[in-house]
Parts: sequence; structure tokens; C-alpha cells
Amino acid sequence: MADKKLQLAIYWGAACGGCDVSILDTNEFILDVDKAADVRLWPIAADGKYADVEAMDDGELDVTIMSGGVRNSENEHIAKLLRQKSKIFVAYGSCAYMGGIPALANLVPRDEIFTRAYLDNPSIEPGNQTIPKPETKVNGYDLNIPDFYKRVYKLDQVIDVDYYVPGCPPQPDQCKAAILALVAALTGQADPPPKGAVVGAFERNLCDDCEREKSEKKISRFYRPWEIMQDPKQCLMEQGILCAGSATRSGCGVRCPNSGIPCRGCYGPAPNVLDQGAKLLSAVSSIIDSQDPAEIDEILETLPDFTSFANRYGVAASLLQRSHRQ
Amino acid sequence: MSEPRTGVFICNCGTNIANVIDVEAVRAFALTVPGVTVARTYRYVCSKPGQEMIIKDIKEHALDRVVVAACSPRMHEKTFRKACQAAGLNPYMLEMANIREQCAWPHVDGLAATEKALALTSAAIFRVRQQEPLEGLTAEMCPTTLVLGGGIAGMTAALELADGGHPVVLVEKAERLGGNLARVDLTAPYLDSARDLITERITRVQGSSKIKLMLRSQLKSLTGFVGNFDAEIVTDGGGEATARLGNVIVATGYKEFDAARVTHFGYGKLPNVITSFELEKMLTAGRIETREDRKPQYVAIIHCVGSRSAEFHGYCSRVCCMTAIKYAQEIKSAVPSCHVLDIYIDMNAFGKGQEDFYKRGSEAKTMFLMFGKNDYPFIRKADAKDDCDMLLVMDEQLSGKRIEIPADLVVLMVGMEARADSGEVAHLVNISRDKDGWFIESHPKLDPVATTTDGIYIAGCCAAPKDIPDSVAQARAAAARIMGRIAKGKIEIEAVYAEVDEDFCSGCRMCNELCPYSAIEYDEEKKRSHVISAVCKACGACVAACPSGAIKARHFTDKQIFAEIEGVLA
Amino acid sequence: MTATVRVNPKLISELQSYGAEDVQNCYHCGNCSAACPYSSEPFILPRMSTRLLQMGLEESLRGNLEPWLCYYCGQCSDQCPRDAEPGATMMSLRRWLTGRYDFTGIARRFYRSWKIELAALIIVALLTGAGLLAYGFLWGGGNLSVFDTGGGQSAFLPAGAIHVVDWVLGLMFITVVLVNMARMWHFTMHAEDIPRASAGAYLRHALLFPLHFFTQKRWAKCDNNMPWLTHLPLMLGYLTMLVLIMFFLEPFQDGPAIDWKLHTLGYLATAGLLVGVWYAVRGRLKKNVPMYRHSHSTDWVFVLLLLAIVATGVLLHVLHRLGFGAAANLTYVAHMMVVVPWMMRFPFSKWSHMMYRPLAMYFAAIQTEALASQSPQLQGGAEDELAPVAEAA
Amino acid sequence: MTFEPKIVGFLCNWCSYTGADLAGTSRIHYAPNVSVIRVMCSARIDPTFVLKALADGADGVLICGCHPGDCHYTEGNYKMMRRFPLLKKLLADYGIENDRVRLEWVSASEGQRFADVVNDMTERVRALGPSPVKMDLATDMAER
Repeated sequence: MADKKLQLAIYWGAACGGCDVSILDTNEFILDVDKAADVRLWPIAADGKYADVEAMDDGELDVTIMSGGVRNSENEHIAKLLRQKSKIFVAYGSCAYMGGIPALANLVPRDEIFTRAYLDNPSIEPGNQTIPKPETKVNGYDLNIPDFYKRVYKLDQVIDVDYYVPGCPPQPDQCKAAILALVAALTGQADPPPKGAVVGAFERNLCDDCEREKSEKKISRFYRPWEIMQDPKQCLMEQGILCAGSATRSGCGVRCPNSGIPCRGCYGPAPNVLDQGAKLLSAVSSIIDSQDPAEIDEILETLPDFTSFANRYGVAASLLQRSHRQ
Repeated sequence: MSEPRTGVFICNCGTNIANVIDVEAVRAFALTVPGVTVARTYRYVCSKPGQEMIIKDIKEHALDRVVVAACSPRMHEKTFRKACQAAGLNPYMLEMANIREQCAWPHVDGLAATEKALALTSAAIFRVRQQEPLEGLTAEMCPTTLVLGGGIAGMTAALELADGGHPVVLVEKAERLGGNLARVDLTAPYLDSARDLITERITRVQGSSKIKLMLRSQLKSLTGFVGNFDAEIVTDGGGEATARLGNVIVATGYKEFDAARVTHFGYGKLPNVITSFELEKMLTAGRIETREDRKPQYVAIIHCVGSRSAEFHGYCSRVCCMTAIKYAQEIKSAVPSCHVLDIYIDMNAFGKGQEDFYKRGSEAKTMFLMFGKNDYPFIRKADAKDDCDMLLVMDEQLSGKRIEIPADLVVLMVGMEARADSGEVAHLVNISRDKDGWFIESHPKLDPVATTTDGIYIAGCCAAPKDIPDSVAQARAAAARIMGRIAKGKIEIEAVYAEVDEDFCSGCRMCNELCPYSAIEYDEEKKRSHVISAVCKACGACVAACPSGAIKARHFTDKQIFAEIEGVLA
Repeated sequence: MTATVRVNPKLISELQSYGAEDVQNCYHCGNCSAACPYSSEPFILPRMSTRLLQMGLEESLRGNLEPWLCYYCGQCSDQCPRDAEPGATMMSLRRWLTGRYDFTGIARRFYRSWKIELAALIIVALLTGAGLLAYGFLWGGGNLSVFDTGGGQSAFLPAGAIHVVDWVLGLMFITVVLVNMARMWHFTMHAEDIPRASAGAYLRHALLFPLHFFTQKRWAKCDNNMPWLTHLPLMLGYLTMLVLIMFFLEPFQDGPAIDWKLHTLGYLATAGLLVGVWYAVRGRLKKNVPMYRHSHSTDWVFVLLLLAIVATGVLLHVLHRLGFGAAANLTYVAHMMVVVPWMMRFPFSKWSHMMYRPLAMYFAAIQTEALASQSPQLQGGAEDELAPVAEAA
Repeated sequence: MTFEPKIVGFLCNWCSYTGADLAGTSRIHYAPNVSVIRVMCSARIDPTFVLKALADGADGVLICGCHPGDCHYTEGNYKMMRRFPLLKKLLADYGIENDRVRLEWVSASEGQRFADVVNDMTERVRALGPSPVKMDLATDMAER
């Protein structure tokens, strides 16, 4: 099938579009991709309709690269549709992989989100507050919008995913490497990675690639990055700056810590870790330098909204997945 | 992994379990769990026939895993592990479900208890599926012992080992041997001379070919683990030495309480208020006189200076009471005309010969006056008309009277406290200290000379105030413990310990500070942390904290515990 | 208790000359007070007195009634785990107190050295002897062989004259004892930290003194009341004799005619004295009762003199009745040579405890009441048993 | 019929597990709702265990360790002491009621105390009703 061009679809679910940009960030490589493949669907680059996809045969697509998770019925519909039509389905980016930033909303019940967005929002013209409904009649016509689910799902909670490319967004080189690996596999030049593999990332954690000097750790208070003059050489965690690097898979090229920003954990948990947030929690709290409950609480006071930090990209992927407040 | 073949054995424990729990139901349930090959109930699984039943089944059904639902694993885990071993199955392929202590006994409602028994058993079956055969390690045992401190305890330990034919490195900070005992004249209760006690030892230590004596020296660093320590020792004037060691005995002793801290007594201001050690000097010199070179007519001895007080140390320093009685008698014999007043809180005269000694003190016409805890007497200069130099004022407990005590010489029985450098020492050899700075033993009653760090032993007053016999006993005990291990030649290392998977370790060093035994080493080249199996005690602190999930607690892996959780809730 | 008192390490040695032995051995376990049948708030004997002695708190000791509340049954000494002999301590304290109460200071000398005492006694005895003989020959009957007035002749030693001697000596020593008793009252009832008692209190308990004086009933509380039983005849016999001699000497001594009423009394008294003395001597020799275990020289003087008095008394009576006038008179002189020193010792020796003890009972009751009125939890206790008569009265 | 909560207990081997055994040997009766998982030290208890137990349907989780200062491993329990408050924050953010997860110090000699803790915890969780997590994951997909 060497002569036949690679059939490729790129789509987005509950995502910001950054992932598509990261694909474009591969620069001229994108042209090679174009040479090697028919891009059958890619909203940000080419026009395409649901109907065209529906018209395809099952498995007609070789690869679908989807970014974003599932927040609404449209996301789910298209995800399922593309799954049906493709041989290989790649969850691309942290949202597709773990729910990502949108999944932070899982910590808040839907109705609260609506209240905040459509009723209490100061930018809404008074008296005109309305919560959008899936079906509405506008002068005789049925107007349909996707219905907004109770929570965000990572892709593999809705469909069967073959490969994952983590990152918010994935680092262009990694993206390139991933695509090349898939092409190689499809063209029979190499064995395909095992199903469910995380491609475009390493089997180790960030600290391994972080150049900052590390020593034994004890923390007597935490600082937000802007609160102190940081030592550019020393491990951020040791300086009291909460950094997710130790609990996060490497592959990003240590971009954040290298620029003085603590790791946010977008590449997800270590290969054999069940819950990234819980692991970071366990590590960070263990090194607090106190044996006195009151003092421990004080130290933790300097650590605002830890939950959202530790699960910034992973609420949907975490063991509890969402807030269970009734 | 091929489908496991698990045997489940449910114990009736006579009627202990069977009366409350429907063991047959448990058995029936076990058989429904995938991977269970046989399930049996038996009257006493721990009995000989019970164990034989297990062995037989392991062989006949080629079982590769065993679950025993019976009493607490703290009771019989060893028993059943042996049984597995006897059948050629690795002992770590056994898991127990505690359906007696934590189910049959504390629960009355049979139905609910059986429910719980099912949960516990399924947890065990799930867990055992994840278990792996484990082997312990062995390591060499270096016969050399490092003894820190050349006091009576240190010297005794060193000699004990040397006499047993084992090499010893004896490190003493000061420029002479003898420690605090060398500052003492006679000893209670038999009034034999301290000098005699130590000179014999000092000469033997100096003469011994087995003992490498290092005066004016200190331990600088200690690395490695039991049987395989490496020590760096520095000597004043720049000498440095290294030594390979198997074990360490810490006998660093104590320091006397600084009497100046108790303001009531005006120590340092009133010339004739002296400490017990200053009196010892006088006694050794054989002349008991005031600063004005007068023979004292009244000598007041105050007990518990710094000890048993809310302000300073809460504990009793143990030797002061009898030492005070000793002084009363020595002073009396030196200055017969002199009146001795012994001012105490309680008279602690436990142990051999001490009660009689106390009585003899009374017969020597010592006046015993009792003061209340934290209600110290205070001392003032006497007036010209008085026939004494100072007056002590206090509330006497036995008469309930507020009294005034004449004194020409006041002796303060200063207590013992942990040495200022005990913190460093503890850190160096990696043992812990209690709130008062004394080194903590592995078990206060059952294991008083060992510490929580394998291969490190403590003897004498560095562990807590004690008298000479107890210090010597501890020293010899520590030496004996070590000789026992040297005799064994090799040391077995438990199969249960933590190990780092270097592929996943990212060298973040989160775990390094967490180990209470400093079992975690960081390899600068590899940029990996590593657990010294022999030092690890398998608490699992590092495992839970490792953000990369790179540390594995053998026999308590995440997988196994996850499985157990699933089993309980299945 | 704000007043600060000075301890005196020397006192304890001083007390040794009064018979205190192992006081300093006591470490105040309190077994003695638990065993003591007399110990009850506010008089915790013998522990408190022992403590005061150990500490040499003279003031407090001097004002302390407790030694007098003790009868030396010895149960404390038996119970003592440290052989501190609390009983002996109390005994020695009684001697010491006697010395303290005595304003003449003679008692202290006697207690401190038996030589002085013996010398004093001998001198007095000799003086008495010489005096009587001189009187007999020069101013009395003049005829040694005449004992009584039966033969019409006047007796060698006329009862009237002797009577006067008795009275003079008696009054002299009674005064001394009374003064000492007054001092005792002052020391004990006006001591530090003892509440002043009301006159009413003194009246209410007044009957305790005679009660205890005649019966020593409190002593009977000892588990072994044999000592009390044997002491009673001695005591009563002694008192009877005293009365007979002080008030009925003439009819008792004179005449060939016998006044049977008086004589029966006399014989009974003599018997009583004999029993008492015999028991005391036997006890002191066999040391079978704790109270006799630690005899002080003065104790021996006491019993021996008593023995001598009884013996000479009896002999004199016999000789007189058999008609050996001369022998009787000489015996009489001998008799007097013992009686006078004996009477002289009265205020300065153990003897005086017959006054101090009942007095102490009396004061104790008053103190208890006074203290009780201060702190209610003392209600009952010693008061109950010290003041049975108070109610009766 | 009344709701019987299913509670998972994580007990340290040296103090709490022995304490629980003691409750049994001294025949102190307590609620059968807590099933115990033995770990060597409370420091081994990874917050993941707690989350997993809740995710797998436990109505509550009880963690027991040696009293502070009493740890067999000298200071393991302090590590748990440090993790717990942060874990409680996280659980609160996930909408798990406070009483469902609990940390208690139980020594080897405190059989009675263990029984009391179990009874009290069982009552509190019973009062809360079944775990929201349980029902939620079940119905989630359906209702979206």
C-alpha cells in the first residue's frame, strides 16, 4: 500500500485549538505530512462536513488524531463517528488524554457552571439572562445545539483509543515523532507501538530531564513563583515552589522549569502511577518539615487550591473523576 | 501470568471461629473466586495434621498460592509460611485472612460476621494472586567493633569483645580513659574505690593487642550497614583514620547538670555552695574544708538538683540519692564533729545493698529533711550571731514546718543530662533520641541495648542515667549480642524491604529525607536514589511518597494492596 | 505555718542521755502511728514527736503533749521496720520533758548522771538518819527501846514529830510539783500554733484530771493491759499509804492497841505495793514487756527505793508488834532514811508523771476541742475518748 | 432494612493492627463494618489507596497508626499526619463528606479505643448514607 496515500483526519473535541497549532508548529514537516497523506478532515485547515465523514466506509481512515475531551453531545457523536471510520485513533493532547483544563470543571456541578456563566455573569445584560436549551424554536425553525453534559470525559471513557500523545500542547518534535512512528507502522516499516501506548513521551519523569540541582528535601513553607527571587539552578520544589515535575511524565523538554515556571503536569502521570494528583500530594506533603499538626496546617495554608494544581489536566483521569457533591 | 492455582484453608479454630462464622459459606464462596483450586475447612489448621493437609494439597493440586483464613497473621503467619516451605512453595506465596481476632471474636451477629469473613477472604485471595516469591539476602559480617567512649561502659564492652578474640576500635574524645567515673572517690553502696575499678580496666585496655585505642578522637562519618560499616575517625592535630566495622557500641556517657541554672542555690555566687563533683575532689584530696579553710560544722546536701523538676529535667538521675548517703558517711568519718543534713524529695534506694546503705546513713546521725517537688530550699548568708555560714530556708514536708537549716558547706547533687553532642552522635550513627536527648533503645524492656538501627548498640548513661553495675551489665550485654552475630558469620537480611526501579526513578530525591534509617542513598553519577536493602526496615514511607511510583515495597506492593482493596469491596 | 524555726542537729545527741536510742533510724513510714492505739488526730504519736526530735525543734517538743499520751505498750516498736524504737523515744521524751518542766534543774542533773543522783540520795539519807537519832536522844523520848507510848513513856520518835516532818517535806515538794505543772501548762497550752482555749473548756473537761489520775483508764487500751493491771495496785497502794501517813500517822503508829480499820487498809496497800514492785523488778530483769526493755538508771533507783521502803516499813511494823522496841526504832530510822530521799525525788523524777499524765489528758482534750472548732474534720478523734467524763459531768 | 456501610481500614502492623487484634482477644464487641488491610506503617498508606477504595465503592475509609512519638519506625506516623490534612482538602474538593475518611491513632494496648473508633465511625457513615461516588459512577454514563 506504499503507493496509496495515508488517509488522515484531525479533529477537536472539548479543546482550545492549541493542539492543532502544535501540529502546525512542526513547520515544514507539515508539508511532508501533506505529501504523504490525504487530510480528509481538519476543521482549522480545510473545510469538511459531518456528512462527508458519515459517508466514509468503516475503517476508511487510517489515522484520526483527535484533541480535546468530551464535554457535549457533539463531541461524543463525532468521536464515535471517527472511531468507527478509522483504523487507528490517537488521543492527542492532555484534554483528549486526561480531560485537560476543561475537566477542571468536573470539580463543579453543571448547574453551578450555568448559573455562573448565564445568570450571575456581570457581562450579561440584565433581564436577558437565559440558560441555553438543546432545542429551541426560533421563528418557526428548530434550533439545536449540542447538549452540555454533566461532566467532561477523557476520550477513552467514551470510545476505544489506540494511542495517546500527551501535552498541553504536545511538543512539536514529539508530535512529529509520533506521526512518523505511526506512518512507519502503517507502511510496515516498523512494528506498531503496543495498543494503549503513550507515544511522543518518555517512560520516565520530568526531574530526570530537569537540569536543576536536586538535594534532600524539607519544606517549611510554600511560595507562589512570584513571591521569591528563585535560584535558577536549584530545584524549584526545594525552594518551596510547588512543581509537578516529580509526578509528571517527561517529554515536554522541560520547557516550564527551564523558564523558571514550575511544571504543571500536562504530560500526565508516570507510566505506573494510577492518580497523578494523589501521588504529587503524597510526595509533597511527606516532605513538610514539621511534626506538629497546627504547624503543618499553617504550612499547608501557603499552598492555595492544591487540588486544582495537582489535577490541573487530570481531573477526568483521576480516580474520583469529578466532584460528587450532591 | 498463567491462571493461578490457589488453595484456600478456612480454620474453625475449634469452635472459636465456627461458632460465629459460617465457615462452610466461606468455603463455598472461595470456590467461586477465579483462580481458586481447592478450598477446605478444618478444626485446627495450625495443628500438625492441619499443616500436613496444606502440604498435601500443595503437592497434589500443584498449588502456587495459599490463603489461610484463620487467626491473626501476627499469630500464625510464620507457622503457615513454614508449611508452604515444607511443600516447596515460597513462603511469600501465603496470605492470611484474619477471621478470628478481627471477625469471629469481636462480632456477635453471625450473618454480619460471615459477610465480613467473605470480604476478608476474598481480599486475601485477590492479594495472593499478586504476590511474588521472595528470597532474603545475606551479607558478610565484619568482626571489628567500634566503641564510642572510654568510660566504664565503653572500656568494659571493648574488653569483653577483645577477650572474646575480636578486634575493637575504641574511640575516646578526651585525652584519657575513665570518663566520669574517674572523677569519683568511693562508690556506693560498698564504698569501694572508683580508682580501683577503672585503673584495672585502663591498664588492660592499653595492654590489649585486640584493642586499637584512639584518644582525643571522634567519629566523623559512618556509612554502610550492619556487618559492613565504614567509619572515618579524626584525631586532634589532624590525624584521620578509616575503619571497616561490623557493629558499633555507643557508650558516650552523660554530662553533669549545670548547677548555676538553679538560681535558688546561688551556685557560683556563694563560695561555699559546691557541686557533688567538687566535693568528690575534696574527698579524694582528703580534706573537707570551706573556702575559708575552716572545718565545716554543718554540711547540707541537697538532692535532685536539675532532676525531677518541672523547670529542668523531669526524670530521676538515679545515682544521686545513694551518692548523697555516701557523702554523709564520708564526711562524718572525715570530720566526726560535723553534722550532715540531707535535704531530699524522695529517697530512691532501690537495688542491692542500697536500703541497708541508706539505713547506715541514718545511723550516722544524718538529719534527713524532705522538701516538695519544685519547691526548692533557698540559701541565704547567715547573720553574725549565727554559728554557721549560711541558712537554708524550706518547707519541710514530714513535719509541715517552715524551717531554717544551718550550713557551712552546701553540696548540690547535680543530676545527669544528655551530652551536648548527643545530637550529632545520634545523627552520625543514625539512632534517635528521646525528648531529654537520651538515645532510644529498640525496646525499653525486651531489647534494651539494641537500637532501631541494626548493628548500632547503646550502653551506659548515654541511654539514660544509671549506676555502675547497670552500665557494666549493658556494656557486656551489647558485647555479647555482637559476639553472637559475629559467631554466625553471615547476616540474613529480611526478604521484605523496599527497592528502587532505576528505570522509573527520576532522581527527584523526594524520598531521601524520609527514611528514618537513612537507608536511601543518592547516586550522583546515575542521578538515581537507591535503597540499601540491609538497612531498610520496610516501613514503606518512601514507597508511598515516591511520585514516580518507582519504589517497590516487596510484599506490600501497590498492586498487592490495590488487589486487596478490590477484594474487600468485591 | 509561717513562723520559721531553726533545726538543731545537736538535740538528738542530747536526748541520748535521756534514753533515746535509734531515733534517727526513723524514715517516717508511719507504721508506728498506724499501730499505736492512742494515735488519732490531732495527736499523731509517736511519729510527730519523733520527727520533731529528729529535727531538733526544741520549742515544738517542749509544747508537745504526745509523749504523755503514750503508755509504752511497745506496739510501735514491734511494728517499726527500721528498729527506730519509737516507744523508747517517747519514754526518753517524757524524761526530757520532766526535766524541762522542772524549774529547779535538779531533774535534768539526775537524768544526765546517775552518780549525782545517787550522791544526793545518800547525803539526804544520812542527814535524815543523823537528824532523827539526834532528835530521839536529845529532844524525843531519849530511850531507844521505847517505840510507842503504850508503856506510858514517851516514844523515842514521837509520831507527832514525824508527822510534822512529813508535812513539811510533803508541802515543800508538792509546791515544786505544782510550779512544774504550771510550767507544763504554760509550755503546752501557750505553745505556738495552739489555739488559746476558753475558761469554759477548762471547766468542761475538769473532771478528766482526777479520772485519769486515779484510774489511768486510758492505759487499758493497750492490747496487753497486764502492765496497767499491775500498775493499778501499786498506784492505789501508794496513794492509800500516803493518805494514812499524812493524816492518820498517830493512830497508825502509836499504841499497843491496833486500829484494825486503818491497819487493814495499811496491809492491803502494802500488798498492792509489793505486787506492783515485784512485777516491775521482774519485768525489768526479764525485759518481757517492751516498756521494761530500756530501763534508765533512774528507773532502777525508783523501784529499788520503793522496795526498800516497803521492806523497812513491814519489818518495822513486825518488830514493833513483837515488842522489840529498840530494833523497831532503828528500822524506823532506816525506813525514814529511804522515805525522805524518795519524797525528795518526787518532783524530779519519773514519779512526777503521776501528775503530768492526767494533766496531759486534760489538756489534750481541751486542745482537741479548740482545734476541732478551727477545723471541723477533727471532730471526734481524740476528743471522743479523752472526754467521756466531760459529757458525764 | 437499614443501610450497612462498607468501610475499608488501613492499619499499621505494629500498633493499630495489634490493637485491633487485642480488641478481639479481649472479646470487645464492635460493629462489623470495617474490613482491615494491614500495612507495615501508616507511612506506607498512599493517598491513592484511599481514593481507590472510595472509587471502588467503599462508603468510608479509616486510617490508623501509632500515636505520634510512638511509631515503630520512629516517625512514620508523622508522614501520614502531614499527608492527611491535604488529602482531606482534596476529598472536600471532590465533594466527599468529611466524616467518610478518618485518621486515628490507636496503640497496641488500645483495644477498647479501636472498638470505640470503629463504632463511632460506622455510626457517622451510616448517618451519611451510601457513598455518592458509588451511585455516581454507575449512573454517570447513562444520564451524562
